[in-house]
Amino acid sequence: MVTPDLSVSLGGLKVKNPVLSASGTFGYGLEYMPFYDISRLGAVVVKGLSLAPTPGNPPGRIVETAAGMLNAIGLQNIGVERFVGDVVPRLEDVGATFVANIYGKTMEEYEAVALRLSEVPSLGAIEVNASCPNVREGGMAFGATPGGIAALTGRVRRSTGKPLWVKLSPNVTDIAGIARAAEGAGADAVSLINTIVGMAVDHRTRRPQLSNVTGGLSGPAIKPVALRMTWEAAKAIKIPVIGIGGIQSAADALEFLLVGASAVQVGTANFRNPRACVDILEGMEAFFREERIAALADYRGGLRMENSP
Amino acid sequence: MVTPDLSVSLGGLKVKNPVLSASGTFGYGLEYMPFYDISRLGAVVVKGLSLAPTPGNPPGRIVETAAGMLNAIGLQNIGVERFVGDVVPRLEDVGATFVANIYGKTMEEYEAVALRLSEVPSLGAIEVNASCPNVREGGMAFGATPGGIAALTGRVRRSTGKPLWVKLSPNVTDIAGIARAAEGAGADAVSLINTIVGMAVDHRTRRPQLSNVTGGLSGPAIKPVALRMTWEAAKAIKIPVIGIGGIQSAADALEFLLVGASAVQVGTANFRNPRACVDILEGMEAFFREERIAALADYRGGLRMENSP
Amino acid sequence: MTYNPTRFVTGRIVRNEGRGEIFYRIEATIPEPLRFVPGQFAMVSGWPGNDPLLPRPLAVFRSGGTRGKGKIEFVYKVVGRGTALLSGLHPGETLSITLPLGRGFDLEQAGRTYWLVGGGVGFSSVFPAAALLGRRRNGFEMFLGARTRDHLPPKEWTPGGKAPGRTHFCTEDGTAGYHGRVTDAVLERMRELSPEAASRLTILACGPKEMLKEISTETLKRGIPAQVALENHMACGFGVCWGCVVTLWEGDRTAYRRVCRDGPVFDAREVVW
Amino acid sequence: MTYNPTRFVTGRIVRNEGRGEIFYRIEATIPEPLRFVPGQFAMVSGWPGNDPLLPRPLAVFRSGGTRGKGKIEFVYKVVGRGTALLSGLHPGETLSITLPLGRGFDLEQAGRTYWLVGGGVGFSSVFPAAALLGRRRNGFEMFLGARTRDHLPPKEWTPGGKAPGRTHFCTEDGTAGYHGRVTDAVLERMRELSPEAASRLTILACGPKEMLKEISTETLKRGIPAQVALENHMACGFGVCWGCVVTLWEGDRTAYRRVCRDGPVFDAREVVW
Ligand SMILES: Cc1cc2nc3c(=O)[nH]c(=O)nc-3n(C[C@H](O)[C@H](O)[C@H](O)COP(=O)(O)OP(=O)(O)OC[C@H]3O[C@@H](n4cnc5c(N)ncnc54)[C@H](O)[C@@H]3O)c2cc1C
Ligand SMILES: Cc1cc2nc3c(=O)[nH]c(=O)nc-3n(C[C@H](O)[C@H](O)[C@H](O)COP(=O)(O)OP(=O)(O)OC[C@H]3O[C@@H](n4cnc5c(N)ncnc54)[C@H](O)[C@@H]3O)c2cc1C
Ligand SMILES: Cc1cc2nc3c(=O)[nH]c(=O)nc-3n(C[C@H](O)[C@H](O)[C@H](O)COP(=O)(O)O)c2cc1C
Ligand SMILES: Cc1cc2nc3c(=O)[nH]c(=O)nc-3n(C[C@H](O)[C@H](O)[C@H](O)COP(=O)(O)O)c2cc1C
Ligand code: FES
Ligand code: FES
Repeated sequence: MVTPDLSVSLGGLKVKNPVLSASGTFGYGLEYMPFYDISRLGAVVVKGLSLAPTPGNPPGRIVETAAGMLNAIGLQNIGVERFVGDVVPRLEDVGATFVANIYGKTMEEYEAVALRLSEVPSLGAIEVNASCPNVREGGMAFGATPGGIAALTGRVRRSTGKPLWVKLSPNVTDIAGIARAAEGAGADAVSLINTIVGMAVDHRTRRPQLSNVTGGLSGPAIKPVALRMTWEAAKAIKIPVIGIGGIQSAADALEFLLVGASAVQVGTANFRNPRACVDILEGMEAFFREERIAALADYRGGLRMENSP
Repeated sequence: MVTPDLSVSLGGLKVKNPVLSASGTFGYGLEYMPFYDISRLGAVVVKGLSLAPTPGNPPGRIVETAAGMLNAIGLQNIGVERFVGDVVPRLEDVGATFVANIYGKTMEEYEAVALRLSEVPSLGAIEVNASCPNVREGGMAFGATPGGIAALTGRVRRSTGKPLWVKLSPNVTDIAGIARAAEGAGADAVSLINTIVGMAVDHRTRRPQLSNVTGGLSGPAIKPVALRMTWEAAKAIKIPVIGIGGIQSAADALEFLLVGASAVQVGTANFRNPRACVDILEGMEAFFREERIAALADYRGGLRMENSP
Repeated sequence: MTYNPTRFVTGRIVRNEGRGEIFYRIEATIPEPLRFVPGQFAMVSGWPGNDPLLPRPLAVFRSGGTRGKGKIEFVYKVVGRGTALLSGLHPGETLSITLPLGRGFDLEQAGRTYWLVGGGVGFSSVFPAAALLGRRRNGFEMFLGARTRDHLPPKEWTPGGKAPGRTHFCTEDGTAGYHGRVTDAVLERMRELSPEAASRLTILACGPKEMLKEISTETLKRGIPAQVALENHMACGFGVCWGCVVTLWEGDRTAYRRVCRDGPVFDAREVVW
Repeated sequence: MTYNPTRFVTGRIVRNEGRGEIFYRIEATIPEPLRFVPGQFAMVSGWPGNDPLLPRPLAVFRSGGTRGKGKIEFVYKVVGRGTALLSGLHPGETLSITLPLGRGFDLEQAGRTYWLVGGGVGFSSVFPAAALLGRRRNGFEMFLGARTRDHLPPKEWTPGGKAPGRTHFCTEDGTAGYHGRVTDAVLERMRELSPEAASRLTILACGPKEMLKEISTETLKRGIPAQVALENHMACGFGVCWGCVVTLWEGDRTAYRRVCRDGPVFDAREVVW
């Protein structure tokens, strides 16, 4: 049988398949080369970049929870200059399609990072983290209201010609409204969800388990919420939606595509299984073959609502 | 050693210990009598009651998810009249402290149910479900904004002299603001969280797994989110906060007390372990004894924030 | 119908073995002997961690023991994660069990002949009924259906007793017994009955939904009473979550009723298919 | 330092046994033999389900095997849910293992005498170093500390080799060997050394944080180089999540560095305690 066509356009970035890595769980991509050739992925989304290198939060950064984990890394990263100077050439060498996830303390900083990255011809897209719950300045303020999202998106939009993805926070009452605001302000795609704000304490020591007190919940625990929000966003907007949250298997990824996502990002799953992304990709290909689905487009958004379930 | 004093006042209802059952997971309470004497609990919160009996949603009501479950029961219940006539006398017989969880399609219906229940002298409190995600009229519209919560709370407040608890939805951007609105409008306590809206689909049949398409996520998966929201609400208001969400063990319950809850409700845990509530109560007593804590008040809200973790 | 009140107990696994091609039998000791009605079930868990979260419903297959020490058996088929985990448990490990649950088969009607129909792993609720009827020397016949010979319950599990009813094995591929679906075997056998014999007949069935539906339709046509054991996804198993409802006729209206408490055995006439 | 590149492999459990009072040793076959540096570790999981979600870091205790067939061993102590689940796995079941990971001990310095200090289960990274030094006939002494005799590693695990260094057992309660904390034993023994001998000394340590801190302070005072193996909660183990950082000195400033990739073994002078 012919190989199914898994390619899809993600707001101006055409990728060969819809399996992407999620920012912050994939380092700068190269760390995964011992496990497989990362150029096989639709795209590699790298760790969130800021203008200057950022030290991140003090230790006490991760806690395991039921079928999930909380993190409060605080966006430790090498800064956009070193990324462009040291990392980009190596990503080019391995032939990976890559996307930069960015954040700033202020709108100006977002803008500056986007400007600098726009000079990198090989960069596939810019993903604006409008939603990091772990740093006061991680865009959470911008991400929580349609007005904030529109302002931030518009600002970055004007500073770059790269495909612009806006990554949305799940910590909101109305995800559809937020997605519409991003679309209206010029986003080429939205990605969701980022982590859900959570907390863990030790009942004996009576202390928070994270230095930052709260952190972001990720992993299988949040999948049902992520799937619902992906569905709501996909119904609300016309630009592509990239689904994220608790995806561990090809079946999980297919669920997101079914409710309307154009692609998915795989995050926490990479920690337990460093080959998670390719395993998912291969599983997806096998499923399409088995079900004789010729192209992603024939499956995507195909949720059947008549007399469910 | 003396028995620790676990009693606490929950907005006018004094309970002998802070372990309560969560609405919708405990039937009308009596179903648990084969397992233990439910009068041992701080209080039994019964299944959500509406004015008339309600059939609920069609089958396809529950799905298991990672460390959690989705439900879309649709508030099937016997209606307030049969509750007062058939159930209340039996709850009185067993000597249980009990609380009625109520909901309505309209503000008027909430009011009517509250009025009817106010005539029941043995009823300990009324808990207003301002947050059921599974019926359009389950208060979700009221629960999503401070204005909505204030209006609903004020309305029910004027119709009853019973202690009034308002149960909050986690599907909001700013839980502290919602909690303040409930407090401002006359709630005697708030309880949180209700379930988080989620979704599950079958990637093969391409159908939703719930007849209602979306459902409410509960269980250990949501505990970190519930704990964070409980903490935020407790910091924001002066009336008691009742913590709910993913509590399975005494340690879990103590965490909620530590971040400021005055009591907890145990929900989904009752399904796997019908004795969950008493197991938690006994574990809590043992912990207080071990740590030589004389009274709940000496532990509650005692989170240590200095150089965490 | 007298049976022990529902309890939540810890079982210690004595045996957990695969038998034949696809079935497992697990045996555990429990604090006290249990009396149950065939068709009643238990909610069983025991794997560590919260994933999967919920216990699994399994029909009580056998119980025994003497004062102060009970024994309980279940048979199951591995179909997903919960049953796979169950099959990985070892002797000495523990199970959490709530039992007995639900309304079992009504076997107390005087002067009836029972036909017991089990499809797939449905034999797990039908064998206990057969065992009871055998002990009582109450006439019965049993029909067991499966896709192939390998999907039939191992012969040694078939209950004996003083009056073991006649057992008809049926396979869809003809590798054992009657060649065809178990419902066809039942219908063929029914045609052999005198009207008088047919009027004494009660059918009990457990198996795939399609099978139960067909049994219900066919018995309804012929005015033969039938009791069917339904399945549904369950969270609690004892009637508090309202998650396991099916649609039933109540007079000329329909209502959602709980499989775990109002069933799992229902009068076939009540069920809205 | 040559070692095999990091791989994600499936291991099949050959043995998983409790030894002594509190330790377990698990042995698994892996697709190929592994070369590792003592102090390197693996991320190990294998229990079913998503709870616990994350793999657990365990020091590589031993590796072996011939072409086309590797063997790997870990020793561990049950302290929580993950290690409890590990201890419940049976031969024939599988493990998911990413290995080898991190920077191990630097044992390549010419003309040094090594003292290896292991506190509690810390012997798991110290024994492989002892085994390597023993094979090389490189002089070493080993100090093993525990609360009581029952908390010391079983004698039969102590590596032999051609030149097994002298081993000092220490217990806090005096039930075996030196009566006192392992750090006190190390300090006492140090006092016996000539300045010349002390100048050739390098200390490698793995154990509880308090122990490592004390070793660091005392060696720093005396100008003796020390390498300490740190622990921290980990999500990935291979440097991508930035969850496992500790604070290190870099010149006169501090920075957050990853235990899993920049360590777990650090120069004692770098660590901000
Ligand atoms: C009253 C009753 C008695 C039963 N008796 C037996 C028995 O004796 N032997 C036996 O092998 N099986 C029996 N079943 C079916 C058994 O409960 C399911 O096969 C089992 O729950 C599947 O779990 P899983 O995790 O392996 O499958 P998965 O498909 O992974 O389970 C996913 C979810 O679906 C639910 N589920 C899937 N199939 C069923 C089903 N048929 N019924 C209920 N829930 C289901 C699970 O509980 C779980 O929540 C019975 C079911 C009921 C309702
Ligand atoms: C590089 C390295 C090598 C190690 N080698 C060994 C070894 O050879 N033998 C051995 O017995 N132990 C070793 N440990 C410690 C071992 O990883 C922990 O005991 C184990 O993770 C505890 O898991 P748990 O689920 O049983 O405990 P829980 O306390 O239930 O775990 C809860 C969480 O805390 C984490 N955690 C708890 N304690 C530690 C710890 N000390 N280090 C890292 N994470 C922790 C767990 O990974 C988990 O995320 C090593 C740790 C590191 C970092
Ligand atoms: C350790 C960690 C670090 C993360 N860092 C970032 C980040 O820098 N930028 C960002 O947009 N999202 C970040 N995320 C969020 C993930 O990209 C993803 O949205 C989220 O984890 C949900 O997906 P998952 O459940 O598959 O992990 C991080 C997540 C984790 C677990
Ligand atoms: C099956 C089910 C039914 C529920 N029904 C109600 C209800 O009628 N009214 C209500 O306020 N909350 C209801 N809830 C929400 C619970 O009371 C509780 O807020 C939620 O499940 C989180 O707690 P848990 O994780 O301990 O279950 C229901 C939850 C479940 C699982
Ligand atoms: S399973 Fe909970 S009511 Fe039936
Ligand atoms: S554990 Fe992920 S970076 Fe160290």
